[in-house]
Amino acid sequence: MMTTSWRFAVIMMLAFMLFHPQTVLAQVRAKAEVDCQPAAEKLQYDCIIKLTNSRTNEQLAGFDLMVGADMPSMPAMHNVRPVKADEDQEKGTYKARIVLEMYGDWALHLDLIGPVRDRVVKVLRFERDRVGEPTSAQTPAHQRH
Amino acid sequence: MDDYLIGVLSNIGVISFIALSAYVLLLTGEISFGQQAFFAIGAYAAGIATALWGWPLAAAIVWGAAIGAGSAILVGVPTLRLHGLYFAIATLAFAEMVRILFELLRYQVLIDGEWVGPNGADGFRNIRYIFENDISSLQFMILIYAVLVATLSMFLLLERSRLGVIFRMIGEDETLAGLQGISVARHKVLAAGIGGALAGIGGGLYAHLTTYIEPRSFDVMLGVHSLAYGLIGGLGTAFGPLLGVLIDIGLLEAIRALAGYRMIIFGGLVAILLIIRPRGLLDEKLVHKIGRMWRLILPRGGRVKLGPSGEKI
Amino acid sequence: MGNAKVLELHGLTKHFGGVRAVDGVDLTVASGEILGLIGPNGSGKSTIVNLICGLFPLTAGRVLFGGADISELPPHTRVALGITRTFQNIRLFGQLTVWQNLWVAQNSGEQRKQNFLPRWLGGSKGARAEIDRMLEFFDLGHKRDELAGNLAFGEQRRLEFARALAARPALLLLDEPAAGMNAEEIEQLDSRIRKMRQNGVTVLLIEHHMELVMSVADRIAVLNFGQKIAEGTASAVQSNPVVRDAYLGTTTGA
Amino acid sequence: MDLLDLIDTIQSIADGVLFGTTYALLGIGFTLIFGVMHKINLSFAAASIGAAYASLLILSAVKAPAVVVFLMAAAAGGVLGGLVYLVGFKFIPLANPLATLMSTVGLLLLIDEIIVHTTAGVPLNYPALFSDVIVPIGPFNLRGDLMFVFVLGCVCMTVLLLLLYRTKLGLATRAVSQQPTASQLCGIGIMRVNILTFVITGVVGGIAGAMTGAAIGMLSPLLSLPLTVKGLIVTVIGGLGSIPGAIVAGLVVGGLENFFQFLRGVSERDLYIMLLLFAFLVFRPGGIFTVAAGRD
Repeated sequence: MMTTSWRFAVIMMLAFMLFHPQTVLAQVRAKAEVDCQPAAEKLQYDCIIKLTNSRTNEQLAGFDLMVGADMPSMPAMHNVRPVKADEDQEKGTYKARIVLEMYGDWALHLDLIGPVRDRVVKVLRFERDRVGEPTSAQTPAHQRH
Repeated sequence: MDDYLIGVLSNIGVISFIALSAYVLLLTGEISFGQQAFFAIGAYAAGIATALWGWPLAAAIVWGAAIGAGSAILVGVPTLRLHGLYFAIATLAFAEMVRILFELLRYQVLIDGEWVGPNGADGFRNIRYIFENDISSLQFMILIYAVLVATLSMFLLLERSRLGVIFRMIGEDETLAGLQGISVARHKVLAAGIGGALAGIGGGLYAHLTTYIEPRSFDVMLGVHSLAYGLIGGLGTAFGPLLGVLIDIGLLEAIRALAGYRMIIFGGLVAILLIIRPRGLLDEKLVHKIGRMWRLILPRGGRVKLGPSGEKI
Repeated sequence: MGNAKVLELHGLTKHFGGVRAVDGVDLTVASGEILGLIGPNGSGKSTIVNLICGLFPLTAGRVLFGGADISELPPHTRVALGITRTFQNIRLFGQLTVWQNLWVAQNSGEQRKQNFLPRWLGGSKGARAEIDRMLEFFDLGHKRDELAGNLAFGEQRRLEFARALAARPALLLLDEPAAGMNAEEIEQLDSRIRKMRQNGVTVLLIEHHMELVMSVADRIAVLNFGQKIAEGTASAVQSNPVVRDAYLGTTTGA
Repeated sequence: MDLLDLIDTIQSIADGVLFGTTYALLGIGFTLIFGVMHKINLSFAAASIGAAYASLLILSAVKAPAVVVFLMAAAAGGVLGGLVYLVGFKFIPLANPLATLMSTVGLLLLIDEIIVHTTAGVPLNYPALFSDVIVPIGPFNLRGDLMFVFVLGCVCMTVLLLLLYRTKLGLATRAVSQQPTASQLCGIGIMRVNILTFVITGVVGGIAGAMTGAAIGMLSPLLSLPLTVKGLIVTVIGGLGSIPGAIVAGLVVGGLENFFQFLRGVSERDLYIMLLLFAFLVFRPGGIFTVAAGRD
């Protein structure tokens, strides 16, 4: 009895995997340059985002862009409210003010939600008075000379 | 539904898996500081499957779960001979090894003119399945919860089954369980395997949720949190760890003012709860009480009639 | 099996560091017999029980069960073969219900062969009926859904007894079952042990309570300092001067 | 491998061994508490780093020479050790061996978070002593700051060993670790011995934290997890409860760590150390000096 139900389950699973519809949309692949500066308030940052199409290198204007953030060191545990980025005068440039929960490395989620959906992830280190490259995952126990 | 809410709920759903995975081992009385390793293994395996090999999501998640379970069993066989403290440290060592290995793992393939795949400490970007298949974040959240509900109902069944009772027996008194004819070693390895599979499922979903994973996400902190969820929420039922996740992510999210102090609150909460309720909020006694009240309201039919007494016992 | 030997101990020896807890004990228990094992405190009785059920590895000697050497087997396999036990200080799974305590103890070789699904999901009809009979026999029917940790002392003793029978043992090791019991409870215990024997269970009884041992045991073996100093019927043991020496007037002790 | 490589290898091992005294001190801290209570205090390394931070804080308030910072770290460590006992052990049911494991993890998080909050997560410079001194011995150069750390570590260990084996307090500590009930009957207050042990280990930890800061030249809350892991490794490899084991294992782990870093680079270094720990746990859980194998 067990063997039949097992076999049935395995066959169903395989069938599902093989015949599951998989549509790959030909679409825009975005690339982003992000430049953030500390704003007046603590833990607030003004970010300027330049979006380009990674294939054609043309600026991507007129997109709906949401900026969210997650902390790689504590995955899925910080929920920063995503903010809508406003399009700037310059073509393909967007501005957003993000509010973080603590200093440290954050993975910014740049979500294109329309007309095409995509996500670009940028990891940056946010400090009290500057934003820079993320720290390396390594913490050297002591520096060599 | 608002993007923010979808994000929070998706995160809660994903983290629930690793909380459940730590909970299985807690049932057998073992503390593992290493469940994040299987979460990572699941995340990388599933991410590689969809992004590099073009597998469908369902297959990738099952694959991630299988790899997670397999590696958990492989590690469980030598380490589960150790007890308590030694086991906890061994899992910690294993998880750190896995994390460092992922920092060294480079496996990239040129897809559509872009290099995709794990790139050492820089992480694994562009796990773009949900975008390529036009799955909205709401749909993905529903998917996460569908898997979670399915897993949870399996789990609740397991808890009522002989296997669940055996896990609890082993957790309470390992020697005594052996003297009831139960192979403690085999059942512990089984529990480790179930835990590995659960963490693998969660990892696979997490990889596709964020589209970006990196090794340092899977450090000891994540493992400590997943353990604490069970200890806060309670070890009486599988709803316990879920309650723990809800308290940590959900409640703190609701009280935004506390966000900056979350770890302080969290650490304090663990310490206090261990004093006043050593087996968590929903511990066995409370669950038993609730179960009894439930049965008073809804009497269960079909009890086996008592056989004529005085027969052979 | 008639008068076949259920259990044979050959030169059973266990040293803890320099302490010779059990030192070359030979003992046989025949099928259907109730063998009493007595001796002053620290004479190695409990160690013998622990060695028979496989909790410690032997220093030397062999344990044969039904003629087969089981000295190297782990405890859980010995249960499947038909050896179960109770404890001097009660050990129950306090966070499981009474019913669950009995359910998961059904681990004899036969019981393992039930169909997978019914066995793992709530017990087959036969298995559940067996538990219910057991609860009835030990007067625990009304407590079946109670957590074992919430039971009164006497009920816990009875539950432990029931659990030891749940795996349909051929040999039951009772480690001071009467400890902490009053006269009435001891009388019940006496009759339950006898009834079990009628049902074909062989019993190795370790007890301090001499009245119980003298009344229920077919034969009695006496231990002192890890060695067997006497063996025989109740009256023969009682009149043995070596035994009297060992006990030195503590024959009614507890 | 030519001669230069060999010299470089030996040089890096020597540097590692010198720094290894920090690990040895951390290992001693874990082991002492394990010896008395048969529990692991996972917040120990975090408290050590916390003590080093506290000493910086005191130093910034009171102008004092840099050497004093070590004394302050030791004092702060002692206070923190006592606090850890009160919060993480005193009221926790000790019968459940895993409860204190979690409560000390909670404390670890707490201490880390307090550091992050007070410093905004920015690493702080720590006064390094003798960092400009380099002692050439043959083809090798011994770094002054590491030498200082090494000497300080050795002094600390010697004092500790004398304290444990030559004083009445040490006797009481060892009595409690071996026979808690009997020693209580002999009039030794377990509570008092426990608190004292925590304070002493706290002092050791504070010095270890300050030594880490001095050797690296900076302090960061990111240090506490790796140091916890290293301390555990040293404790397990040395044999839980064995002080000589912790010392030997600390030096060995320090040397091996730098050896692997030299051979395979910083990213792979810890992999081999973890592998070593894992191998020890699986094949020889009692460690180098088996004291209490399989306990707990």
